[in-house]
Amino acid sequence: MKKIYNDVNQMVDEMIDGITTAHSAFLKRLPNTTVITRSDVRVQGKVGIVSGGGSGHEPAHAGYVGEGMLDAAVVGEVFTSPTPDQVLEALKAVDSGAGVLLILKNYTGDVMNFEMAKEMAEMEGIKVEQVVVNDDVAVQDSTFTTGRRGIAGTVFVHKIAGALAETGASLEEVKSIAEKTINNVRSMGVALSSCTVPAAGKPSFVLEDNEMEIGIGIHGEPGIKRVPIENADQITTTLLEKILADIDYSNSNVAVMINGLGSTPEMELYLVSRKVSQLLEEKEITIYRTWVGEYMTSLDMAGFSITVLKLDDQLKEMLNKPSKTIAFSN
Amino acid sequence: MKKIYNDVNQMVDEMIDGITTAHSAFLKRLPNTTVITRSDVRVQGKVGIVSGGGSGHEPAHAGYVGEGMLDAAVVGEVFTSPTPDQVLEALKAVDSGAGVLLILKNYTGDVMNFEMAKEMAEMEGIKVEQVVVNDDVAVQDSTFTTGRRGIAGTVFVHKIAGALAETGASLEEVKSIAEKTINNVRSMGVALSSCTVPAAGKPSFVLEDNEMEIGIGIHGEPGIKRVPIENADQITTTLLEKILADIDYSNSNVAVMINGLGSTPEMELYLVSRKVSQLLEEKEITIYRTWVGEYMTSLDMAGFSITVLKLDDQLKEMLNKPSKTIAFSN
Amino acid sequence: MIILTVEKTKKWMREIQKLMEENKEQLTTLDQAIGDGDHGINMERGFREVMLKIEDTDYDTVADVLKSVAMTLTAKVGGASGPLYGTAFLKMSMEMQGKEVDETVFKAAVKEAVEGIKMRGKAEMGEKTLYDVWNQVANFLEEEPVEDWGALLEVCQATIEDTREMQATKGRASYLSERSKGHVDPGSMSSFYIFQALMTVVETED
Amino acid sequence: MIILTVEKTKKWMREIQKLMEENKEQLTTLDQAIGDGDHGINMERGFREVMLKIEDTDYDTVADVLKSVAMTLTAKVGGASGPLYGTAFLKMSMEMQGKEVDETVFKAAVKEAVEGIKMRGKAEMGEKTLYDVWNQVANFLEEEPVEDWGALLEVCQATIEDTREMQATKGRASYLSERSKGHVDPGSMSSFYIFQALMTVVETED
Ligand SMILES: Nc1ncnc2c1ncn2[C@@H]1O[C@H](COP(=O)(O)OP(=O)(O)O)[C@@H](O)[C@H]1O
Ligand SMILES: Nc1ncnc2c1ncn2[C@@H]1O[C@H](COP(=O)(O)OP(=O)(O)O)[C@@H](O)[C@H]1O
Ligand SMILES: [Mg+2]
Ligand SMILES: [Mg+2]
Ligand SMILES: [Mg+2]
Ligand SMILES: [Mg+2]
Repeated sequence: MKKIYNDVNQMVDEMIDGITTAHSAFLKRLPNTTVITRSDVRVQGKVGIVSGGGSGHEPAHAGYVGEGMLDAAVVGEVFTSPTPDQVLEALKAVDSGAGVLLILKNYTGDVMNFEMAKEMAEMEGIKVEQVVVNDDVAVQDSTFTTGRRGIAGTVFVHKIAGALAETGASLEEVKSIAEKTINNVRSMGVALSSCTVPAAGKPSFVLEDNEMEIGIGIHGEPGIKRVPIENADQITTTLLEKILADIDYSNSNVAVMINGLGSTPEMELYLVSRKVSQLLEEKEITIYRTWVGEYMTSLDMAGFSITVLKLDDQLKEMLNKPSKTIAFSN
Repeated sequence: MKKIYNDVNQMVDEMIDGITTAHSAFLKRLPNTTVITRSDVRVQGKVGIVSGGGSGHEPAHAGYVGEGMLDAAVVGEVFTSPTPDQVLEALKAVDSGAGVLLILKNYTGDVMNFEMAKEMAEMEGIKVEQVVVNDDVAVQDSTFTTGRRGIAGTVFVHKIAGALAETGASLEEVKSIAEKTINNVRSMGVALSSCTVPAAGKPSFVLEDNEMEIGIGIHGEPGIKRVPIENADQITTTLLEKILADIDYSNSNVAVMINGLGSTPEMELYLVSRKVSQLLEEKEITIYRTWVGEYMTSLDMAGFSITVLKLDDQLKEMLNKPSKTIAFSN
Repeated sequence: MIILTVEKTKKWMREIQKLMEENKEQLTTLDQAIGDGDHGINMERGFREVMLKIEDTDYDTVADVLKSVAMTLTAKVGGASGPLYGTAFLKMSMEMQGKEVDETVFKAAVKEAVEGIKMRGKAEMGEKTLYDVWNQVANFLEEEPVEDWGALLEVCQATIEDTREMQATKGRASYLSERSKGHVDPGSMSSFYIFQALMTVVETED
Repeated sequence: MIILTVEKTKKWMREIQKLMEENKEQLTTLDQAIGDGDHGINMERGFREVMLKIEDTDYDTVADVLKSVAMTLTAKVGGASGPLYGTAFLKMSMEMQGKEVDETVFKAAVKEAVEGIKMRGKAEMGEKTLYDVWNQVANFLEEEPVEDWGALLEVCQATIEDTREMQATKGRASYLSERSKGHVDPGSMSSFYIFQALMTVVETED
């Protein structure tokens, strides 16, 4: 896969400049950092919300910075958690005294780097809470292992926590709604082709023409199993059944996200969305709202993930609040 | 390139169902047609706006249907203009008596099919005007040939005409602002890889690992020339210079769109955006607003296009008006 | 001599369908070289739909069959070829209205079809489009009796070959300017199959 | 016997940098098999930055050098390996504070590093991570004098080999469950290079 870049070691830095220049109306880069914040950062009295992670998942996470969602995104190298000093800069920039919620995805690297930053920030007197998203049902949940990883469901956590924070809620309230969202969101993905990390220069794995990788994450790590490729309805059914088996969705209202991993055309994503609607209707689960598009990608990987979030009235209200960001506007 | 589908001949039909089901809050499908309209279609007193074309360009065109933009999109087979009867259905559905503006891209197929529909609609007493977008500077402009084709600049025409129509302007006024937009918008693209039409099952063309295709359209048709691949800044400079040479942008304010063709990661698009900003600043052309993302794709093609629209106060005002669509929200 | 009857016209369409199906990939490959790679797909879909429509319908006249063909192609093909072939068959149908299709009527009908394509596509001879083939067929028929179908097909083939070195100025291939040279025009090739099918039909005894 | 001086420590880092650069692709390939394919890139970047930082800086003590190393790795690597190696070198530095680095101090420092990795990564022996290698090195040093560096490297290599058939329960490879078996752990391999570089340095005369 050919890439468009100048110097592979400067790609992330130039991307950050590109993002903050293109959207200077509401985003800015903290000088000499890899932190992107709202241009009106440090909103008085508001709990700050910071997320981030390796790059290569665009529009995540900078695409969710803005009114009603994140206050800052900390950008790491491709597929590599950002370092504690950068996260610390973000925490310092957004805290207006009301404290900051860190939203991270459950990867060892992210957890360690963000926790180090949290400790440093607390030493500087900033109140920091953190929540860890782990929505990927492809991975076995267990306290003896790293546990599940966080994937596209994270976007709902950003939206909902961000919306509540905007109302002036306390750090505890914002943390609690983020945790409620995490407890009620499940996802699973499939890859039809690998991604290529620019600095690696070769695909992370190789799939034959008739193969797909079920239970893929968002870092080009291998999935759960490799199987012959099936049709859209079959793949969708496989993923959705695994999601629905994980928590009790019966009679509930849900938000659905069909997330493209990078190079799967929207046309194909909508075939998936169509089947998800049919299956949920059969099971008498009511779709409250659906998002279809690229929200949490894996560079140029072909494939998609399905996310289903079980809603209550509070979550519905927050999902529908206004947000002004690059990739999630209400 | 592997594809996610059920029956290749049903892909477009299932996609339309997928789109209108996922976004039933504001979109619907006209029964037994390939027409997607606003769910509140036939807005009283408002000039209707209809666009469309072959599919494979998603989010175009259904992604631009909604308040403040299109009233209907007519969907054809992959890369194939929709047929006149379908366009006619759209015209009939949206006309509230104020007339309808047809926005089409300059392809022989689109022009012939839409013109046939226009004739039929006029026989049924509907006032129809049409504008033809031809923003691609890669193609030589000439009255003896088909002329230039329409690519991503079309999205700005949708936005601006749609915004003015929403204010209750007359068909003549809406047509005239659409034409002004067309006269002031230029684009050019590059491909790093071909797309694969699902029913064809093989790539439309083959590029070697070190090659790119300059002046690509959005249908997998070959571009203007095949050259060794260059770095992000160089490619961007080549395309932008061709655009800037075509009309006089000096001292003007512009809107910029960096449009991904399908499988190019956003990270790479932002490197392009960064360089465009630098080059325009050097030339003292002021960027009023920038859009970066996938707006007019070519299935799973890798590559991008740059669009530059020269603005006056009226165009600025219309660009900033609210719009509620899948892919272009203000 | 009667050239087309209702039955023969249906058979003509059946033969076209067969040829389009068999040559779907070839037409698509030709269109990939200088177009968007859907011409075979479009033709196969169009004539499949035509057969679905006409196979079990009763028609009184050849004109009625061809009108059905024209409407179906127009409504099911799209792209550039849909309106062009739709117009061609519609014009033929109009010319045949109320007449038996003998040599004179047939020739007049083809001439009308050619005018229709020209009007619809704003095409001229030598622009590397299917108009080239239809125009040469009409010219041939103006001079020759309709008996020598082999010669007519040779005219088609020579015209297709002529399109190879042309620079396209109409249709999608025109975007390529110079680079459109070196490939034959896909629409000219599908037009050839239309006349080849016709030959098979008129040369077989009922 | 003095094991590390300021100069030797710098040389150690230089050797690590060389090995990480040379083996960048190997480490990345290992990480592609059961992780996300960036471990070589991370290590190469990290130690390149370390050298940029320490090469031309004057340090009074080994502890100072290693503190710089730790801060740089923590700030420039990210991912899982950044905090882990950052912590390892920071703990070593803390243990060496105000001391000459002889055998006893060195052994105590490695032990501290191992504790640091364990604390930071919540790792246990046998979870298929770089902790395995560090832990085995510490165990070896507890029994043996530091002279036999060849034997120490053999311990590393055996441990790397042991990770091959393990099922990962920590780090990114744990997402693969069963499928993580059959590949050695990339972090264990980069840890090997760290000790290999150390051997080169301590075995050369100044
Ligand atoms: N203006 C025109 N006049 C006559 N024939 C044309 C014209 N434009 C295109 N064609 C014919 O249509 C063919 C392409 O048809 P097709 O691929 O089905 O449609 P599209 O170009 O819309 O994809 C060309 O090969 C050419 O023969
Ligand atoms: N919890 C942990 N404890 C100890 N080592 C770990 C842990 N998690 C991961 N590692 C080590 O880190 C290595 C991966 O590092 P690297 O690829 O740079 O980071 P990432 O996994 O974030 O991409 C693994 O091979 C493993 O040895
Ligand atoms: Mg990583
Ligand atoms: Mg076409
Ligand atoms: Mg075509
Ligand atoms: Mg890794």
